[in-house]
Amino acid sequence: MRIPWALLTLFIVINYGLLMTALVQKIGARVGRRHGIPIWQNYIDMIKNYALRTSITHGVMFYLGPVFRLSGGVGLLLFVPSIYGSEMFANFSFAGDLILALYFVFFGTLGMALGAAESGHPYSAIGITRGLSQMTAAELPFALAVFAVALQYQTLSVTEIVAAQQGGVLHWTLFTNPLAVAAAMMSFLGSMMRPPFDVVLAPQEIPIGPPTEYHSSFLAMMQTNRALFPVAKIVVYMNLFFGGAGSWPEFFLKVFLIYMVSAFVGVVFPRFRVEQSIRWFLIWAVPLGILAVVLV
Amino acid sequence: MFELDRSQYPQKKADGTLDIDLTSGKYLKLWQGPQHPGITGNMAIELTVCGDEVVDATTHVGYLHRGFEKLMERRTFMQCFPIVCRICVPEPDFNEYCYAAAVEELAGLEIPELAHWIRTLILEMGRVNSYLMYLGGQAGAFGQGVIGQWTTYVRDLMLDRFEELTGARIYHMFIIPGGVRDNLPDGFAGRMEETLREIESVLADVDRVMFHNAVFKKRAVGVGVIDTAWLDSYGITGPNARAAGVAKDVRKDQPYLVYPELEFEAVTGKDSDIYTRADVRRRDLLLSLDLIRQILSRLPKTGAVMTKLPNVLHWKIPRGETYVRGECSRGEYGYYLVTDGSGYPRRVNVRGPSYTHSIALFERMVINANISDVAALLVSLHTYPPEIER
Amino acid sequence: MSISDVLSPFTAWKNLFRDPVTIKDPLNERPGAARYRGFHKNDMDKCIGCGTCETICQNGAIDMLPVEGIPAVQGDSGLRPRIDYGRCCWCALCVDVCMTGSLTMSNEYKWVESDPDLFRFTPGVDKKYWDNAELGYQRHDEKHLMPVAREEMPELHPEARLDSFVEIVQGYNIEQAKLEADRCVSCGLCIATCPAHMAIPDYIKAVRDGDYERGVQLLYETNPFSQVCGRVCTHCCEDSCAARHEGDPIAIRWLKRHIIDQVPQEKVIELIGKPAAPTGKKVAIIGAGPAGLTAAFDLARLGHAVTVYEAQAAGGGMTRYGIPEYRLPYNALDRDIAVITAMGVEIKYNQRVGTDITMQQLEADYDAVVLAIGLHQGRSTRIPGSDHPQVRKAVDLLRQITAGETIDVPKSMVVIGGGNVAMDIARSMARLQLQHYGEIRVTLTALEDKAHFLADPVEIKESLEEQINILDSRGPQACVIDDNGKLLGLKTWKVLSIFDAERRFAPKYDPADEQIHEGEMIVEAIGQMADVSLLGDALTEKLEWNRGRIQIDPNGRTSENWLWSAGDCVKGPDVINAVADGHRVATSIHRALTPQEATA
Amino acid sequence: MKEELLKRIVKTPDGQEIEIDPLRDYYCEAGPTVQPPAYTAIIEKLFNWARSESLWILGFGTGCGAIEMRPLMTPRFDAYRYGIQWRPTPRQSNLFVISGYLSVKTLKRVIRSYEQMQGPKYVVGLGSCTINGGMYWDSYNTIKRLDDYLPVDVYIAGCMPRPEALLAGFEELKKIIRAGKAEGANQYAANFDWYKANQKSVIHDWDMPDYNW
Amino acid sequence: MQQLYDTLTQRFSLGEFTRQRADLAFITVEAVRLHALLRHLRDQEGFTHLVLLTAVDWLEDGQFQLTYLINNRAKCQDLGLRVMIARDNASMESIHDLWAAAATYQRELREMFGIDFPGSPRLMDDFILEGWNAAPPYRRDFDTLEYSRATYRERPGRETRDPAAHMKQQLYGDKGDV
Repeated sequence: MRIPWALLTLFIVINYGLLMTALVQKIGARVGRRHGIPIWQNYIDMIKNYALRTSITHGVMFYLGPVFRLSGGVGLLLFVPSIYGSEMFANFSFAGDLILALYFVFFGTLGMALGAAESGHPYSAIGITRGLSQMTAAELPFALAVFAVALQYQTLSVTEIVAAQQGGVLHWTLFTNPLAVAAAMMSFLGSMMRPPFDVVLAPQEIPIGPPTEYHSSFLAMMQTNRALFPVAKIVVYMNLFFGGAGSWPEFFLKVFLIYMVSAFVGVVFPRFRVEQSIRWFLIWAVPLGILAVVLV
Repeated sequence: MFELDRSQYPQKKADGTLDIDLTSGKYLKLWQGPQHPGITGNMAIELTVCGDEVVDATTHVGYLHRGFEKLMERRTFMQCFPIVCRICVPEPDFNEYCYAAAVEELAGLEIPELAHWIRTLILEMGRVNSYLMYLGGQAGAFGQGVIGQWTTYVRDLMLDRFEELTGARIYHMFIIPGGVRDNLPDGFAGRMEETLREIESVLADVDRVMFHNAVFKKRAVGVGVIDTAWLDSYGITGPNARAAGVAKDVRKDQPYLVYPELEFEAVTGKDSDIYTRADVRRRDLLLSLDLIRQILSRLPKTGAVMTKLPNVLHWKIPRGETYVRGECSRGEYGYYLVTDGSGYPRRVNVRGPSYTHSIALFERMVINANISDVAALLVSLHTYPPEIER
Repeated sequence: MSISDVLSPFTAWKNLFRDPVTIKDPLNERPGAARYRGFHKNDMDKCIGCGTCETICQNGAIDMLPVEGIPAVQGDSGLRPRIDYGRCCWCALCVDVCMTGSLTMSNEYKWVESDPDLFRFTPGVDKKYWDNAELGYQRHDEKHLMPVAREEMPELHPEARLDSFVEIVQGYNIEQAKLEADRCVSCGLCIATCPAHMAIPDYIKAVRDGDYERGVQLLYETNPFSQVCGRVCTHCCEDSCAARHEGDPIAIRWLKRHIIDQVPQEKVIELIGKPAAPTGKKVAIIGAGPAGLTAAFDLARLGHAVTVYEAQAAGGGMTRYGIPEYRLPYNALDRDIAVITAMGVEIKYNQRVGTDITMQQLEADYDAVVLAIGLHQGRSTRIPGSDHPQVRKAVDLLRQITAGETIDVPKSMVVIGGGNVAMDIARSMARLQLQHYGEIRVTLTALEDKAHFLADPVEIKESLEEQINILDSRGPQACVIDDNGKLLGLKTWKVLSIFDAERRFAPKYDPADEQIHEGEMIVEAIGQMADVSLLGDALTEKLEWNRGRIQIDPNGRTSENWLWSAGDCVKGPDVINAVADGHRVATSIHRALTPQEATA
Repeated sequence: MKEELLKRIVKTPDGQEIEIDPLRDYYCEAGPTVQPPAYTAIIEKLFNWARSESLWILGFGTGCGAIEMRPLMTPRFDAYRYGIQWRPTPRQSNLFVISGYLSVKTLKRVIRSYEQMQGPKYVVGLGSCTINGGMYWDSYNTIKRLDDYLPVDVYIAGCMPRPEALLAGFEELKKIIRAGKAEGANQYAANFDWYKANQKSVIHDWDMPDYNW
Repeated sequence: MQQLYDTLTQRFSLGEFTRQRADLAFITVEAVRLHALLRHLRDQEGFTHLVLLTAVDWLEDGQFQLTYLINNRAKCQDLGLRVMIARDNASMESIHDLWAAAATYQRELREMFGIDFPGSPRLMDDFILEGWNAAPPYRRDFDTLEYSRATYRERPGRETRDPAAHMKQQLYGDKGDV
């Protein structure tokens, strides 16, 4: 019975992701003093991309890149609980799912690396090297924060971590372990592909990184992932640091707010060069993470 | 460990080719452009990179070549007037001014006082446009799109002023040999003042969001330094020179039009990096706003805007040659005009500042830069490809 | 770098709470500015199809094409500009240069098509949605890309000229001529209007270039009477000049005179070159006026032997005996005639055909005969008293003045007529009066009101300067003669209308408004006719006639195949028409005399 | 042709000799094929609607008109709200805006970019220059008729057309797409030889394979 | 400027001097003396800024005029040096060693006029044109309209009439011979 429910979760999350990313784009457009895309634009773009009549492939790995990427997102979503306390939307959460989640966060990028490298385009290759190195640096504080949280709650099960945070706002990890949350949120900025950490996809500096060669249904698949993956990642963050969500409205609200953090920073800053962002993670985020681990 | 290391500068052989083994696998050839968002306009850079570092760069231009200098040789002096502005798209007015001034000088025409003022006004308005475009581009090259949104918006407001004054948005075709096409429309000064205020308020925002921005500073300070020793060798003029502390400004050095009557000082900086160049341009932009105010408050209200022309259908100009220059937003803009007594120019040579900036200078300064900075470096030189190849 | 550098960028978020500045409906909410250079409009009523827009267009975007319903008439080529928006750059030079101000621009700017061939259109003819747009780029009246005012012609002041027959118009100097020639836009509307189709833009260009020798060659291609036409041509070319719409027409006549003035006569003869080898054919021409001499010139150049019979003592016909010397000095005329005789034309003066030699003789002696006798007989008003000896015909008087005969100059006189001849006689007599009596008392009455005078405006202006009393809308009723038979003056009524509803000549008068103009002499200058008595009865009988004139075919040939007729006597008075006629008959005769070429 | 594009024999480090044909190795040489609408009418209609409402412009400013693209995408005109956006790579774009004149040198890149775009793809010609040469009608370096070299769906008059005119052009293009008439890619495939012959007749330095996606 | 010319003539043999404006003059110089003169002007006289380098084709005289325009910012003076070189196998000494930017100008001149500057860097690379195989386009004997007509197809269907001829034909087309 879990499978249909998990698929329903997936369906809800994808649609929510599509609408929410459009909404956040609109909010960002407001800062630029304009209206921005229609809220349903993501759907149209996806249909359009699936509807393209031609597509070319650079081999199996090229094909699999977006598949990996998407399965990274799907996997991440499906192995952590979406709604706390709901049997239906607990997905395939299990005792060690935190480790799996950590793995899935990285999985998509790796898949992408393989696929994009297959395209043979130098921009892809440059984007990949940048992406992997920045990703590694950004994952470090997140991993440290996760350790800190795992140590704090003495469990590797996301469900249990959420359970431990119930009973009021002040029970959230945000307040019980602010250092870990700070480190994790820095990492979060780094992994959302928004300025100042989007040099991987920087159109001006190297267009446009890994997806350079992707198009039509490949791209549509990546768009699906782009709607799904941030939400999935935010679900992890929400569960670990912000007390999880008890219902869908709470879920939507929290995901939106956490997502807005990256937009809030991203809209107003330019981007770091890759070595600058790595340095930034090493100087600011990693010590915080270590401190969090040490202090727990 | 990430500091730039200029000792890696690769040596070149006598024939100009690199003295490195490109097949060694250590190097990668990379094309930026002509189809590339990090390129202003339509040009290309062929980069040889080693890791993230550029070891050699070749600019490829000519994608916008229309052969203006040749086309003008088969157009009469008046027929050249509509086509010169196309030489530089974002700031076309300098072409019109320099061409008109050169023709007037060789034909011995005196233009009315009011036309001088309106010409100066147009040139300053064009400068504002060009700088606004630059600011958006410079921030955009670092991935800060919002600045471009704001500046392009106020640039649109300025284009509205252009439209009501000249009758066109981009190619104004207004500074005609013999004067300007028309006087200011009614209530122009008031609407201009509103526009100037809007620009100023946006510039204040730009100042806060772009110039007082930790990440922007991180990217721009100390990057892309132009050595003062290069100034003469590479023919650097305009804000690029002023950011290096040399107050090169034709408006001051060899004043033309009504600049002698306006009060201003050339804007300079001293660090000569991307940040300083951007800052010099921002301050120059503010100066232009001030100059526009000065002009509007002082220009004569009535008077002729055009001198009496001979029949332009068969207008002949005696043999001669001259060079007329002006300070455009990117540096010295000049027209070298040779006439031979016929109804057609013998030769027109357009000296755009981008010509030297984006080829010789850029190729020199991009060496050892990070690939991520290449676009920003090019933008920071503020070059417009169409004026390179014409 | 400080903490404020991290925080201050966030101020950008304040825009979240401001309304976007986006234009809601840019497709409909944004008209172009009042001066916007949008799509073209063309006022069909004003456009004359001169093609100056085509000339200035550096993009080759404009074609001149005929448009249905717009015929070519004098001063309007009937062509209209068709613009290729695959070329146009909206520089508006065509608008600036437009000679009539018909071409303008709207402030509309949206035109999207899938078919690129649709972007060619004729503004004003092809209906477009912006045709009624009010705003858009328009040229200011004062802003022209060329001078619009005519270079002033140096003339004698009325005081200086009034007591003599010295030529009034001094002629341009080289600089003035260049400036005047510079104004020409070379549209060529004048060429077809000119009866002789002179290459006007080309010889004006020769003036611009200072290449007078080429100018002379161009003149002589179409007109051997450059001196004459350079002074007294009716210049219909100037009436169709494109420049006249927003300024003065080019002084084409004066420029022609300028060219011929610059080149000495021997040089002119040399430039024209030698005539063709003799053909052995002989042509007789009756009348050494412009038509006859032009035909003679052409035929002589083609190698035919030409003899001209002239009843008067000097050549030039009406140009000599009808036009006063202050307008056309005799030596100028002599120069033209000298060039013609230099081509081998023989002129027999004082040989009146009909008395000294008969038509039959000419028919027998020559291969062809041209009748170019002009209009030397004045018409009469036939009002009561018009048979009084002091009621004279203008042509007769003028002929007498030219011939140097003494005439009895009246102390006061009245001229009837509003044409150039009336002005000529009035002004000539005024000069004589001044010479004889020291004062001028000439009254000129005309049926027409001042706006519709047949005379050149400049003639009227000069007449007024010369103290001629011009009275318009006066219909002559009778010559007032006292009991002693002495002429007292002319009685006129006010004219109410000249033509009836069907445009027939039927003047209506107001008898209440009667005036008597004092005059010892009355001169009738209301038109001339040909004296065809020389033909003899037999020939007159044989020829076909058309309303009092000899019937001719388009080439000037009469119903008798040896006889051609040309000039005023068949076409009415006009020098340049006479010249054109002369060419026409010459061509026709040449073809008739060399039939093998005609079929070739 | 450039030296690096010529066929050559390369000796590998282990002594093997292999032949390299860069044109064949770097590009795919298979020509384009006509891709008719593949689905039932109603689905094709939906797809056409989606295609029309999601116009991704290739960010290649080929000529002067590119300068009016920036106002188009910024607050004043905000084309994003019409489903229009810029893409930095031809792979992801389906609308090519030829912003004015094309020099021969650029034409070559334009063809390459166009061929890399995935069908259905559309071309909009901006301004006089794309229609009949515009003001560069006598230039030795610019083409005159864009439709000789690429199938063009919509032309916009002007020099240069204002952003509003551009928007009007895009609206027109949307109509054409929705009507199922924007088959430029198929037209290109169907008349491939003709287009190639035209392209080759002006691009003297033809060092590309015939089709280079 | 006259003063400068006078001091220069003491050291170099110079040709015609044209004073165009108070701050702009042109001097004709022999090709062989140019390099030394430029170096002198740059190092001694303060003309440190190479404004432009371009050529004028005097086809009738069989010569190219090379114009080196240099600027003395301190004194606000511009000096144009005219060098006349033969049009056939045109070649000129390179000045890229004096101003690095000159190499670009020389590349353009090589491509657009066919003037050779031996030793100038990357001289033979394509600069603006690509695959060009006609005469150098800036030469006067290259007719751009003709080339364009022959190379690029025009949209058919254009025709035009001369107003004068059209009127003659319309008004007098079948009447008379003249």
